[in-house]
Amino acid sequence: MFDFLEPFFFGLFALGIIGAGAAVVTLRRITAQALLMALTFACMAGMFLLLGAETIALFQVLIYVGAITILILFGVMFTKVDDRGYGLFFQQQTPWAAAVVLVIALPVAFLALSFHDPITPSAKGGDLIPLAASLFTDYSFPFEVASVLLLAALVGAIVLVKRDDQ
Amino acid sequence: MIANAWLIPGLPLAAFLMNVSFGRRWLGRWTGTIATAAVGVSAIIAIGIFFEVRAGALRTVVPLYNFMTVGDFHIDVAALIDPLSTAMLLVVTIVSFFIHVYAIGYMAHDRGFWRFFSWFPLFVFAMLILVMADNYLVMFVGWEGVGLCSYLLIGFWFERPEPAGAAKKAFVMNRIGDWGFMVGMITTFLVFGSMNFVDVFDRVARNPPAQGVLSLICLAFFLGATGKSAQLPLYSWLPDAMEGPTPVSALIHAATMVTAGVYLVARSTPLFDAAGPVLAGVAGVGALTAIFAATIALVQFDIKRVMAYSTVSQLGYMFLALGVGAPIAAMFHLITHAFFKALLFLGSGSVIHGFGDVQDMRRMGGLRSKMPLTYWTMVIAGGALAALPPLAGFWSKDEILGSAFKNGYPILWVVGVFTGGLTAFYITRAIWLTFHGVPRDRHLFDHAHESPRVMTVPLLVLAAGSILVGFIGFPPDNGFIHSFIRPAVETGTGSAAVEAGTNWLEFLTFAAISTAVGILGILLGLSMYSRGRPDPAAVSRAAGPYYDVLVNKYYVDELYDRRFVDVAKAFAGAAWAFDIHIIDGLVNRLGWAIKLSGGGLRRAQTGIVGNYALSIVGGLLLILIVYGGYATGWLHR
Amino acid sequence: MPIGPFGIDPTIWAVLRLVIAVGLAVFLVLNGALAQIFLERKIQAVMQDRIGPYHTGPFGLLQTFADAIKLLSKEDIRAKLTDAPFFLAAPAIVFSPMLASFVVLPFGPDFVGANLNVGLLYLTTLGSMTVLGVVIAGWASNNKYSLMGGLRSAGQLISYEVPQILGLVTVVLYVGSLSMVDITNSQPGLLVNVLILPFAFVTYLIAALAETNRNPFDLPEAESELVAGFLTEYSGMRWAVFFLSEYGEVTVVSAIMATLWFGGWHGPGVDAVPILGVLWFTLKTYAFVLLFMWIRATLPRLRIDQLMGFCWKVLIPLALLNILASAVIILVFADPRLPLAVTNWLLVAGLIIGLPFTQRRRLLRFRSRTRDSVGLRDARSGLSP
Amino acid sequence: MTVPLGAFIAVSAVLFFLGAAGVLVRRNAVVILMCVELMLNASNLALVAFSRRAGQLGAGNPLDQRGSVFVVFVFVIAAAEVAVGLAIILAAYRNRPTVNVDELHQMKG
Repeated sequence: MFDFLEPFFFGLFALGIIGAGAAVVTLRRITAQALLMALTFACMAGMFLLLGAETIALFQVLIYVGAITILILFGVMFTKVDDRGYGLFFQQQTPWAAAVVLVIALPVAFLALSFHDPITPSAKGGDLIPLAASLFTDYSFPFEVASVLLLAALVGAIVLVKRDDQ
Repeated sequence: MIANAWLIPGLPLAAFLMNVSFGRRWLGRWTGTIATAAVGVSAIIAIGIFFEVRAGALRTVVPLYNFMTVGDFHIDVAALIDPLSTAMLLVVTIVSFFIHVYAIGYMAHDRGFWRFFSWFPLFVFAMLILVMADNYLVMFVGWEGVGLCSYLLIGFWFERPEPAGAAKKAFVMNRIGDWGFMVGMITTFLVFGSMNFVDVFDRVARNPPAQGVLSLICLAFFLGATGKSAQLPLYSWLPDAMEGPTPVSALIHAATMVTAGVYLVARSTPLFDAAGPVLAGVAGVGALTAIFAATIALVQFDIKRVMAYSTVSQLGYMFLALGVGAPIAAMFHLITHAFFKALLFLGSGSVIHGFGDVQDMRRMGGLRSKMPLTYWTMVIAGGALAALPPLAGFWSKDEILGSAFKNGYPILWVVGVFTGGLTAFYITRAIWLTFHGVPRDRHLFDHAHESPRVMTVPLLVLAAGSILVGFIGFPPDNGFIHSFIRPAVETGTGSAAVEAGTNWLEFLTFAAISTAVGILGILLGLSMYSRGRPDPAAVSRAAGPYYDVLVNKYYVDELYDRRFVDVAKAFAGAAWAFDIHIIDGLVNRLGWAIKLSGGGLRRAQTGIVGNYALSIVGGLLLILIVYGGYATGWLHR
Repeated sequence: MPIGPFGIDPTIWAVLRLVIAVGLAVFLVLNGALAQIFLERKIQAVMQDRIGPYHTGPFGLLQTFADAIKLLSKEDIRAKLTDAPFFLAAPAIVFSPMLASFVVLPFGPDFVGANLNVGLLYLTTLGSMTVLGVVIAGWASNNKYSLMGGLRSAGQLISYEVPQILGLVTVVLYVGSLSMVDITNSQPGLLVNVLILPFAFVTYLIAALAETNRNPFDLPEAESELVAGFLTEYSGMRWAVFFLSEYGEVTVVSAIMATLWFGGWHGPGVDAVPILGVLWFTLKTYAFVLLFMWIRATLPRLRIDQLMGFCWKVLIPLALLNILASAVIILVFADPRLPLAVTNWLLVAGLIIGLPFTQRRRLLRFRSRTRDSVGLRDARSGLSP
Repeated sequence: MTVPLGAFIAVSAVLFFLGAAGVLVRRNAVVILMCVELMLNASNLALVAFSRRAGQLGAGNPLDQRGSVFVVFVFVIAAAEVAVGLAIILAAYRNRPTVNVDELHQMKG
């Protein structure tokens, strides 16, 4: 009797994702854009919940909302962005870009809608155990590589931002 | 023990790696100890292997690893352990060990100590590879290795111009020989489809190829041998090589490396036997070199150069033996020569070391009282060189001469005997000028001193060797060495099948003749330099132009300079012009074209990120189009 | 019909427990906040040898109610140049995750809003979301001090999330589950986790202090230097919401500590009377709340570079070391409890013994850099913790 | 009724191309970074959806979590990318006080 919930939430999240995403692309107030991006991420987490991937959803919130958005806000606050209306707030290439993107996007979306297989949430017990299992057995080497990548990013970021005079 | 024969070259290699990596910073003085210890252990293993071979392990192939595999062409790096290689192993490892010990004392005050003791074990390693190789390619690797080490060590004091030049000279001349070796090697492979000694010799025995081909191969190999063993016409690098430190001269340019050519020919005995006429050439070249070098040695005043020329002439004896088909005698002389010539060099090195690094005998004299140990060991070595019975050189040289006569080369026999006389003369002269008479340089004489024990002990050991080693060839033609090596060089057809059993009568006649000539030479030398009857100066004046020719070493270097070096220089100039005008011209044109096109293309680099991103997305679009085309299938047609 | 706990139909019980949980949450947050404010005042008074509020009500019990009413009835002020939507949104962004995190706290046997099998991850996630609110508040206030507070808190909270999570990871490794209920059930007796994993506890405690902006890590709202940081422009109910969520955060982290390291609702008589579990749980939680107050009354505030340096140079490396050691031990030993305890206690000892040395080196370095007495005075003040 | 797979994929596609358009169109470096994040997220959604589907198909193996694993890696990439990207932006901003990528064209040929 609750099976109307899933499509309902799906619609809600889809609306949030697309609306907020479009706003991020088009808006001019950068803090608003950051916040809306956070909203997009949150709705994306909802999508993951719908797909029965609650661990992924929580990671999504933890990393994107909790960390990446903050970092971006950091960037926003450090780089004082003056919304002075440059003559072209968009690139000159906007029409081209729009055309190309549309030409790609429409067929892809059309193609995507042609998958009719239903999504049924995964088995009981959630995706934590399976995820951990496959992450630490089959994908342990990529896992290590990812850790190395993170370390490199850490060091690189520090080196880039570090001022030389101190 | 044979199973881990790979340890023999392995240990010196390890020592080399260790010293060259950590020598400069940390090891310092320890490098000498490390290298010496490594070589010593190798020597012990070699002795163990010797006993096993003597117990009857006539031909063992110890595979190390697969060096290269091209199609069905395999080069396995394997150690071929047979009497021949075992004998060489013993000589190389033992003599090297003592020279290492000696060098610790000799190089003690040198800044490049660690460098020296990095190259030294490296040389030993290369030499052992050369000796233990079971095919020509690996042998060639060792061959080049020893060449390289010889270059490095001759030019050890590269700050001074002479050693650098001598090193270059040695290297270039060796290159000529190496070219010969390569030609021989490649031809061998083309003819026999293998480079493995065993296979090649089997094929030769079963169905020998055309005489001409064999002669070509043998000539090529002999060219290589002349290069490495300083025979005519490629000998002139060896005297210059004396610019290097004395232990280097002793080890590389007297005892081991220069015998590599002898070893190569002895190793290829079946080939050379099959190619008859070449052997005669080998013998001729050997005899010629022997007398040629001996005559030059008569008039040299640099003590080390005398030794160098005597080395050349002794090597000539060995080739003479090989040529007359007595490889066993050649190996025998190789072994004995390794001992007493190393001793001579170390002795002269000890003199130089104790006499303030002066090499000119005209400034020496009367040193006997100052350095008795050196003196007596030198006397022993000189006796061995002059083939006085019962010292080592006596047995081996007489065997060479005897087999030369018996195998039908009486002229060469005469030459050899005469050369023996010359040898006796110049060694007497050298020892007398050095140790007897009145000191001609008071100042240096007063500061002269006997060398430290670390240097004299090797002298004593080698002196004992020079006395005793000869008896491995006793009784003549039937001694231990013969029965030991014969299986390795036995080919049935070849003249190496010298008849076993001693013919005392003819032996004694030959021995008497050559010894008489030798003693004559000695007496002449004594009378000339002790009594001054006839006075050397007078003799030289009387000899006039001949004396000059000898002093100037037959003007060979000048000849080479004019004949070859200038030609090479001219050719190099032409090549340089070609490089400058044609090749560089082309390159410049190319660069110019690229510059032009780049200038056009750089318009695309707008520096605006968006454009780059757009181009990326455009690429995605293209991919999608192609993919869709294949998916829908209208791109197939 | 099937019988669930307390003889109630499971479907109804499923709904009921949610209601109970939310009720408890709201109860804890609101009354808890009031109680905490009262306690804080009183305890600080005692520690500072004062009396504290005593006029309104017995022992001044009603003082906080009076303050709450005052706050509620205050005029809602918003400065002109503030960024309206964010200014208004910030308190909600801070408050709602805190409230949501009460859903998975195991108040007692079967007194759990939702027993997620990723409960701990859920709590961490919600904890990380409050940062957003603080930063937004700091930015939207359009005020130098607020912005500084926001940035500070952003840096501080993001940095201290790392040791916080690392501290949890050790426990998760040991227990083998992310579900709060499983973790509680894993320590029924007296052998609670803190005896086995004290260092993880210390790590988490320090990190939690920083996460909840409590002393000595309360830089984002440092009254003396930043005029209360991101709270500067807030007043009235919004300010109250911020403080509610702060106290709520404190309660949440205290509850997490009580659950993970001190056996949650386990205690005498729980098996007989399950409802007792709630009591035990609340007692343990409030023990930590009191601990926080004690720390606040005791320790002065750190400097920002000391804060960051301590997190990145001391806390995180040690926590990583701890995780590595624990993982290896758990992998190797069939019964890892004793070796785990040994290594953890050793680490704790190392931390306690090592800190003074590092501080001394700092002092010496500083002396060598600055000769004048001013530098030395700064050095001493820099040495305060 | 349940939501078909296609719907998720369509949403992810739309978000992806929204992000792409943003990257192409905007001139503020920080905004471009945000749009890149959006694109990464869209790919996440597609990955999770397909992995869920594969989990159904994958021989009835509910442990089949490939897509999700890759999502984890995408998280890692995203975090690293944002950190380094912002660091670069700040470094550039320190030299020339602008985050407008069109004004940062010193390297143009």
